[in-house]
Amino acid sequence: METLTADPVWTRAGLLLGAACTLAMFSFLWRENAVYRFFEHIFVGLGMGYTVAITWTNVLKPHWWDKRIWVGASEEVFPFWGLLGIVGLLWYFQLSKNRAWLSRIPIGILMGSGAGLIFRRIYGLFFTRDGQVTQSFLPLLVSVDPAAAVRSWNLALSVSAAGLLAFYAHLLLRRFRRGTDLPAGIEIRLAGGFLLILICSAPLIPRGLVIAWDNSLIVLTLVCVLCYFLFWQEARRNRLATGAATLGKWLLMISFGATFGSTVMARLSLLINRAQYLLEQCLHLE
Amino acid sequence: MTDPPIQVLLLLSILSVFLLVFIFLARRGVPVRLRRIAGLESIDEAVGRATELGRPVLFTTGLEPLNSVTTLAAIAALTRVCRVCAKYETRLIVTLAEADVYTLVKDACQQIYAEEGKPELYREEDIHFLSTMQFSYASGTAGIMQREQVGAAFFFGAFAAESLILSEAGNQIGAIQVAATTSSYQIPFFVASCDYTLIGEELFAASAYLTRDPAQLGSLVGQDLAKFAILLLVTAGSALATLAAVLGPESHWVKAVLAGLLGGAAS
Amino acid sequence: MRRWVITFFTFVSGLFYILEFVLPGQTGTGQALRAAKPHVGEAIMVIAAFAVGLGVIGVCRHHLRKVMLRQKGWPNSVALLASMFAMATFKIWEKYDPPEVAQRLHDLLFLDMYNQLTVTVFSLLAFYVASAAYRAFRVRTVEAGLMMVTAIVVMLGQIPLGDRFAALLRLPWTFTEARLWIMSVINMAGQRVILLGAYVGGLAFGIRVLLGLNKDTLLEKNP
Amino acid sequence: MRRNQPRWIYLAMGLSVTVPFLARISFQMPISKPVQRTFDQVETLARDNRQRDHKKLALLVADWEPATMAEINPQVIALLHHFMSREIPFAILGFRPTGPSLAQELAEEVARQRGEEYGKTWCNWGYKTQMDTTIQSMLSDFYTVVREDIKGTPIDRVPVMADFRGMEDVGLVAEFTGSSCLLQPWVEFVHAELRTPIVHGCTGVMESPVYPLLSSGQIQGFMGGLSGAAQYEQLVGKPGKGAEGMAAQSLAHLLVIGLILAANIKEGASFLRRRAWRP
Repeated sequence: METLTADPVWTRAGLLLGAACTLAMFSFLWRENAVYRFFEHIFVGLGMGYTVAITWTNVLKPHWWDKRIWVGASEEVFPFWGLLGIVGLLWYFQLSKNRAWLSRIPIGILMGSGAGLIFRRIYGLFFTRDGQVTQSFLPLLVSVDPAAAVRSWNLALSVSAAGLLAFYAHLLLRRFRRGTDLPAGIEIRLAGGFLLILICSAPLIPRGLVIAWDNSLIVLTLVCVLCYFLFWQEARRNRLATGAATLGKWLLMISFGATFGSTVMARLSLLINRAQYLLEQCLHLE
Repeated sequence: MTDPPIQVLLLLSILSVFLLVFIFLARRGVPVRLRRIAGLESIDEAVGRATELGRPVLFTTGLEPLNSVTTLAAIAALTRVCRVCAKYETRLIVTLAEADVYTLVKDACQQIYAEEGKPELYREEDIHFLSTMQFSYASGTAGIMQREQVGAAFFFGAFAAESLILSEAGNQIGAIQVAATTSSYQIPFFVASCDYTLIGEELFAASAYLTRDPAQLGSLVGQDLAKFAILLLVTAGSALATLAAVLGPESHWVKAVLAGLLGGAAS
Repeated sequence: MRRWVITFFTFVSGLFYILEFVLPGQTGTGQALRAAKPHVGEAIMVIAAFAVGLGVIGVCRHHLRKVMLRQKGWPNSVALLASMFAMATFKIWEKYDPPEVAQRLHDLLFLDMYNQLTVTVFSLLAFYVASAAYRAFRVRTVEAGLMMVTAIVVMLGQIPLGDRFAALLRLPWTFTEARLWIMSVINMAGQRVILLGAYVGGLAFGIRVLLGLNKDTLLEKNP
Repeated sequence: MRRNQPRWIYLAMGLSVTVPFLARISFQMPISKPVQRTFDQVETLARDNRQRDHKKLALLVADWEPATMAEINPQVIALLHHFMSREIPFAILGFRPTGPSLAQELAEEVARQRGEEYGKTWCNWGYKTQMDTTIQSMLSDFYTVVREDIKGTPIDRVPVMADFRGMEDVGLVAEFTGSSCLLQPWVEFVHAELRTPIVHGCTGVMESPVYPLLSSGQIQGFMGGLSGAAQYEQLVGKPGKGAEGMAAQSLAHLLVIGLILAANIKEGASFLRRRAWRP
């Protein structure tokens, strides 16, 4: 496979086809139409054909087919060649009505290996030296550079203030709609109490240390969001747990807001790429 | 390959024992009660609203085929919606993106209508297998929603980028919308545009609640305990870390405990 | 009986990896298991690869029927099948020193058609984001409100204009900083819990799989 | 007008991404910490390699598909420029069918500009299935899992692989993907076992789930979406598609924010008006 040199005829044909595909897909914005459907089918066909080819050339051929001549011939004996083929072909019993359960055997082998590996995966992700749980053992007090502390304090305070404002706006809105006054829930008292404790305990802290706002917020979020994802009724008996769960839901929403923002960037990037392609490569507006 | 420290093995086996014990307890018939899930209770409300307006209800199960856990959980929710619809005599439209899901859903719906004593209300032409192609499926569903002016829409299952197309269509016609998905990066879009959203694992909890499958219910409780154990671990760990910071460099014993917690990993 | 056979295979392949993890690897059985691991892994890789034909057969059945019966949209099915076989042929041929034309055609199909089609299909979403932003994203609850405010801060933090905007408003921080803070504190902790939930759920699912406690629709459909 | 309302919005969207290209506006991006750390990690590898007899490879894990090409390609191009300018040999591997071919395409493109060639600078290990078990096997015995390169040459005959013994000779894993959960096995198996530094490139959508891994130190840095690419291009000094797109990105972002605000203000105003008129 040599790298091909650019050839104007082929390049032009490629660009023309590419532009046609792009425009056909964009026509969907006007309404769903026949041209769009035609190109969509081609798209699915190409994707499937590609996957089949690459699976053969990169996996089945080198790891299975090429080995049939090796049986007993070299030290890298792979005696299960035939057996493996049989197990692999069991997949295709899915197409039969009465023997479909046989296709559960390869699925079972794959699922079983995944299930067995989950222990190692949990260890590797959560409990090694820099694991997720291990790294959540955060000190709530640290000695830090005062300037940085002030900065993070500013941010934490702005965000908490924004949260409180949002909550009161919500109360006001509900009052408008329902005509009733709702008392502040336990969750707001919990959040306020937590902030108050942190602020009031400031003078009690030994010299040279400050509250690690970020760490405190991280631990608070971890605990509250975990409480939200508890489903057993017994775990919700406690009012504190219920409050923590509601607060957890709010914190989770902030996290989803972040996802929302970055998703917008992702979607726009794709469109920008199309604009680049059409304007620069196809129309040469450069 | 290095060996994992004994503390981690111990912790993992404790977590597994939690799960095993509760799965078997639940299979033995020990009752398990789950907390209130707001989105689940809204099913009756949403179908009721559609009935009042005299408009049909739409349900869709997402992109994944039958072997995905998420789709199975969605089908469990569909059985509930179907039952409520049969009770209220409201028309139910289902759109699907996988052929194997289609056969299962068709049989299930027919059976539920029969069980509720209204087999004549079941209409096979209201269960659509649209396309396995993401955008055809999405635009097909959105088209049906607009043509039929559905009063309530349920999006349960695994969704990808088409979440927005679906929920925007529902918004346009003023349908009450309930979504449930485990695709965490689609949740924000559902939250922004639907009336109720079941977040992540809530879908599995809902499915366990609706199917009353003891293995699922038991493992939910086991998972709760496992998560709670980890919560305690994190709290203890950060309390120790704080203590170490307060005591300063002389706090050898705190550091030793912290290090011992996960087999030298946490130093 | 069938259930037992399937559970047996599942359990054995799971047990291999569990024992390999738990047993000390320097001696005895642990050492043997570790030595066998690459071969087991290779076998599993091959088994997984065999599934690739299923999708093809499904698609062929569905679309061939459409073409035979001249159902609505059958020319699309012809296009799908043709493009599938063309792509597969040229991709496999690529490995065996094909003539230049074949390679050019491969590039045409893969680079100029497949890639462009995929990117464009997904770029349609940008338009939907914009129209949904106007038509669907209403702040109805405090949760949605929190989400929207965060989203706007994050969005302003990822464009170069955002920081100029912050300077204009004389905010004590830039939006880039605010974005990084939200991302690495609250978002980080929230995502950590989601990760934790997913893995604990995975553990529970894994245990149910190994013991054969999951409901299996396929088995129940064909008893 | 109301029926065509989405089409007006589509038009505004289309204009907001095309106009900046025609007007040729460009911006400097502030470099964010995760991107800076990615850059520093590559520099560290280059420095360490200079002191070693056997150079360690960088492993480019190509798990992206054409759907996310728009965001990932600029990141990979910038990173490849960085690898080649620091003479870091690298290998490509993927667990998504199209990934290795897309990466190969980009590598050939960058190599052409820099006068490098396949085999001497990099090697493509190709596509593999079953990610988790395969990575496990690679850790035990690399040559069982990778037998030949993408062109069918036995792997030990590719010059760049001459000194390669196994995964311990990988000095950096650079994972690029558009789907979630493809990064985690590298952390759980490779980083946990060999402490290999990992850097990551992902689409904007997948950015927020990466932060837990970054803050725990399980990955050393990452670049997210087009803005990450633009920043890396700036660091490497090779402005490309990423930097070019940032002006359009800004305008389109403002449009989306404006639409959200407008909708909510409109809603709020009509809500208040309805209330005011009600007796």
